[in-house]
Amino acid sequence: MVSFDLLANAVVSGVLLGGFYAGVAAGATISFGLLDIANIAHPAFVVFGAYGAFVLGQRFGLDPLVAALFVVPVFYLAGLAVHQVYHRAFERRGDDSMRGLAFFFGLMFVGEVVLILLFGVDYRYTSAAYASTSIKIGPVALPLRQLIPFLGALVILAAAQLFLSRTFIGRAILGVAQDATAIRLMGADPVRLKRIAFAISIALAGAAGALLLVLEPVEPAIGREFIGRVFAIAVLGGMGSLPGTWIAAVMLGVIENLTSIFAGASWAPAVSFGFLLLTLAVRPSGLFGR
Amino acid sequence: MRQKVSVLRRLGGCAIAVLAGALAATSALAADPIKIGFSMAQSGPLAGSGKSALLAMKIWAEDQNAKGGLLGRPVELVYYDDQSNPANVPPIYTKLLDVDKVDLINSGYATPIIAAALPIAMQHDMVLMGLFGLANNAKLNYDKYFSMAPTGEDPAKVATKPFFDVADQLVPKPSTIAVITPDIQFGHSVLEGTRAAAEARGMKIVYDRTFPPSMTDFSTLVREVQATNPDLVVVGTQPGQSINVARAIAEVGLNARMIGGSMTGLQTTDAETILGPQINGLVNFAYWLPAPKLQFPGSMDFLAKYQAKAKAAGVDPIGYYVAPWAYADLQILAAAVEGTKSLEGDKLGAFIHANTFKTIIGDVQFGPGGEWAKPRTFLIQFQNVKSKDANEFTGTDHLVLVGPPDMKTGDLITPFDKARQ
Amino acid sequence: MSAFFRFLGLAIIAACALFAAMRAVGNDYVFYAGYTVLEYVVLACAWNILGGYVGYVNFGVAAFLALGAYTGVALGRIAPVPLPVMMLAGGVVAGLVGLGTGYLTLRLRGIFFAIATLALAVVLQTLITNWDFVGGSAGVYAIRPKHVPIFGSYIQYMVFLMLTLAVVVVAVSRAIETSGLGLGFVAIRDDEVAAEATGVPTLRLKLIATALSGAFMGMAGAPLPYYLTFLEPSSAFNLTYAVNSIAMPLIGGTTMWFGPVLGALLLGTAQQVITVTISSEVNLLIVGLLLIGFVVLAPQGLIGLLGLTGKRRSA
Amino acid sequence: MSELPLFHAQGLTKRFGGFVALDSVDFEVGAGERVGLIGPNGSGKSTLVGCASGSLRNDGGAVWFKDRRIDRLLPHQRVRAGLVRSFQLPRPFRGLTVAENLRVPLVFAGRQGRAQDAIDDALEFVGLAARREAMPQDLTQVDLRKLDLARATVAKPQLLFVDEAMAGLSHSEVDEIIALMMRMNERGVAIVMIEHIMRAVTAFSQRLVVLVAGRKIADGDPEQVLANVEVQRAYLGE
Repeated sequence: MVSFDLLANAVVSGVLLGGFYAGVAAGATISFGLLDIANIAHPAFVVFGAYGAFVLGQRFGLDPLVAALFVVPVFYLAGLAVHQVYHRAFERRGDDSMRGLAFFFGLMFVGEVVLILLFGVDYRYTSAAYASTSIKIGPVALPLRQLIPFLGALVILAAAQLFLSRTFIGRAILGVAQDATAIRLMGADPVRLKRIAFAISIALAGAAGALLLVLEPVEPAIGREFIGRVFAIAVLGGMGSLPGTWIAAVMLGVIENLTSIFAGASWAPAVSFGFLLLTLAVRPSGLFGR
Repeated sequence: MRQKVSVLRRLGGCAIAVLAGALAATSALAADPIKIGFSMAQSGPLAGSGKSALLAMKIWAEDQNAKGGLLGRPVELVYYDDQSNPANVPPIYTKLLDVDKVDLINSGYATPIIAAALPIAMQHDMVLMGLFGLANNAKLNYDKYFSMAPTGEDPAKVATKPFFDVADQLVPKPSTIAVITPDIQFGHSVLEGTRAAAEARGMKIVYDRTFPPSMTDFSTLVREVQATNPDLVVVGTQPGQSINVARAIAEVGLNARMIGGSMTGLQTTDAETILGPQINGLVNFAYWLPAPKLQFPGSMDFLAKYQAKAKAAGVDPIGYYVAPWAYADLQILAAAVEGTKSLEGDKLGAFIHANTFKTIIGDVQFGPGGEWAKPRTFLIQFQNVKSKDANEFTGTDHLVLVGPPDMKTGDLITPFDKARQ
Repeated sequence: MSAFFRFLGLAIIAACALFAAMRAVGNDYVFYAGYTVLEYVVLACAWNILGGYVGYVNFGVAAFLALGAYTGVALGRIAPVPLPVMMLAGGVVAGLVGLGTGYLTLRLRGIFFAIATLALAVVLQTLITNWDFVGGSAGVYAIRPKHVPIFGSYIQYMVFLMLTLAVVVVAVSRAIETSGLGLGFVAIRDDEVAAEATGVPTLRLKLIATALSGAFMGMAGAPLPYYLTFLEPSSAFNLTYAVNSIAMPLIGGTTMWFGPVLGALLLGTAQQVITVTISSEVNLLIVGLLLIGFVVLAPQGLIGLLGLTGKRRSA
Repeated sequence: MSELPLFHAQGLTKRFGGFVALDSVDFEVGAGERVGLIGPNGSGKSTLVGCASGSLRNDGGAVWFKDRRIDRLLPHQRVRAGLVRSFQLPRPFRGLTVAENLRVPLVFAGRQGRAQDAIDDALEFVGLAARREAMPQDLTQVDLRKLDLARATVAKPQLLFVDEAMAGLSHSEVDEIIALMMRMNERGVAIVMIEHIMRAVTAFSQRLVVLVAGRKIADGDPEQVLANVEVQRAYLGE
């Protein structure tokens, strides 16, 4: 019943989709995995990014990929501001877990409503022409609207990984994640490093948003669909490892597609979330734990 | 708190009354207004249609007041946002009835919202018109419920009927069917209807796996369908899904002799302009379109008024889907009030059961269960759409009525690949 | 113990007075709106047993509520059982699921637990959606009887049951606060490792909290099908329940029962009023802004601002 | 030690991944004894406390307490049996008053009886009676240490592991804590003191145990142990 063509296409499509999920989860891997900030509004920031790219497209005719270049710095600044509030209100008081979560939960809701007030609940989509073309390699189809987000997400992850492993600030951020006192002894301000890292995570969300606009039409509440996936990926990927994030995301994408083929799509969410629940219960350090 | 609220309401009421007075220059309408209350989704997933319906109802109120109101009294609409959440509906209707003391009620948009309002209407013996509800009254059998959806007693069958009526004309006869539907009530009913139709025609269903409502990427699912190589593909989807499924169909290059059927949301300008030429070839149900044979007295006037106001109101600019029905819905209620010279539910209900009503979407007559006595749905095919411009989707040039036969404005292009070019 | 019964007595008197007042107003709107507010009183207090006292955030409130609702539906399909029995059954099922979830995930750090509850909601929704016996994706009708003895209308009966449940939840919450159990909860919330090292059986206490919290949410969910008449998975698993059930205790204050009650009464009532006045998206905006405002500026919530936190304060 | 010791670990082994934190360590404590446990950073002292108190699970060996094998018991069960610990940094329950902090072990690990008396007694004993209604955030560093010690001992345990209770305290404060621990010991509590401050260790210990790189390299009379060449080389620097 399941032909080779179908299987091949399902796997390829799962890889492409998973690669995009990795882009969405990259920021969360940094904020949640490295900084211990459970920003459940992360997917909402991705949606804001998508709307940012949409507006730039409408007003100035910018392609989403070009728009991303403008979205990223703005989101970086927004990230600095959000962390400022978060740090003052929660981190410094040592009270970050519950109220911090609620803070981001509230942020997600406020953001959604503001988007609804500004844009309504209708679906918005890029007018970029490549979004409706596909290329074919043998029996396998590669729609550009999936391929471009996949490649874009790879660029995002690679850039973030290079930054973390090759630059002084990047390595200091990794250091802060391990041991804040050691960093303080080295003369760096851990709060400042965390702020930069958090701002980067939000900037990555903005970039992923532009990719989302290429992948599919967006509406204000669409971010909710990603919350579970994003954290599943961050946890499965081993909390703070970007290569692990990519592998976990691609695995999830492929698993969802294969579930769809073999059991029916309606079981896909249960399988991926069930997988997360099991991982949390059995191996909380993730599949690729540090 | 209560006091404050009522002051606010009265202020709002004054504003509306002033407006109504200005419109009806020959204002002999000093009388107390007749208040019509309802909930309508202005936020949440149903808001797109909800806002469109609300604008239509406001236009009806203006028209009615310009004609001198109802029973010599002006009409006033009292409505609250149910946020697309049925849990908000019971308090809204009791507020309307017990506190605002509205004279008539109407329903919000779609099945779950109507279901939550129905028991309250029953408790107050009020007439309730249900806007686009599917079989809401099947279990309750309330004698004063009337459905403003042309789907009849058995919506599951009707939803796919025009599709199969057209498919029956194909030569040679199609023999296999695939169904693409989500795991929600709507999808379930499409599936049921398709199974019944297939059984009646001796066709074989080769694919009927449902997908979760949150799903956004359909390429794999569409490939699964392609692998079964069906003659017909019935697609029963909700707004966001319809766009994504249509795109996956275009990308994968799915081919069959007919594809589509029950793709809600493709009637909206938004969805049509997102898809552009990718929409070509899809067939879909339609409840009403401004086709020559479907232009009734008032239809085109209404559309003109609606389209003039749509942009400012931020709602669907073309408005062929829910808006005329929301208007017609109130036309029927008003005709019953005028016909009985009464606001009593029992009299209104009996009158609506007994009569046929002329509305902007045609003649309407209800059967014993409150559904349309004779279901009336159409099948259109998107043909020769060249761009993503909204103008492509006005009129019936590219929205071609292909069934039922006596209503046709053009021929079905089949197989699907041929329409794709 | 006598203090407990005095409190219970006062709570029952307050509830009776409230019910009498609602009847005196004499219209159904008070009951329909009141039902929703009371439902949130129960949900907020139930959430607070785990979230406020023990410090574990449950994002899956809707899942437990839906479990109660669907247990009722399933029972109703087997035999015509009265609503209170459905509530008890819903409580038992949701409590057991709470226990199971807790057992699977409570060894996790707090944030992971929160994410696990989110995942649980998705898994449960998928299961219910695929379970045709309770209507599945097609939804299910629950038609309420037009009249019930004593109360007259069914909504009054539902309000009475919800009010009773609210009294029970509040009494249990207060009993926890004044007992050793509550002391252990606070110890876990403040420092789980230190609590263990002080002899607190942390896992067992957390399981008690998840089971109790889940059970009360399930009980609150059982009447939902009758309130809505038509129940679909998407209305039962509505995220609004989670948002409100978290926002209400945090706005009211999480350290004692009065916080979630106050939060639910104020926010729940405000939402009802806004729905029929401003009536737009602004409704949700206000919840979100209040939530953010309170967690940032007033971490002790309203009871902190009012100086009602009592002896045990939050850190 | 002629009779069975109060606490007895045999061949205790603990690994973290490939790293062996404790390598087959034998360790015992007699009833009422005062033992000093020293070693360089990373030598396995805190791991030993963790395995003894139950916050860590040993990979090899066995732990007995009062004739009972306890190395599969949960931490709180060991506390009830009478084995408690304190932490490197004070870890009060910040949402509870000083007196309520002491109530926690009494409720969950205490003997039945007058909790109020036990609290009063313990507060009096450590010198925090005047601060019974204070919140932990209002206490000084040394008072927080005292609170930790009071909370650990209020339910009358027989064995207490004190993990570096004196780091960051002034000279006179260190003396204060040593005196307090001596008095606790006089009341019959055996105490294992893990400490870097040698002055405190020598003043307090009746017996000294040295861990280096997860192995026990010396165990005995403090003066003899400190004179041991191996100890001096490995621990006190070459």
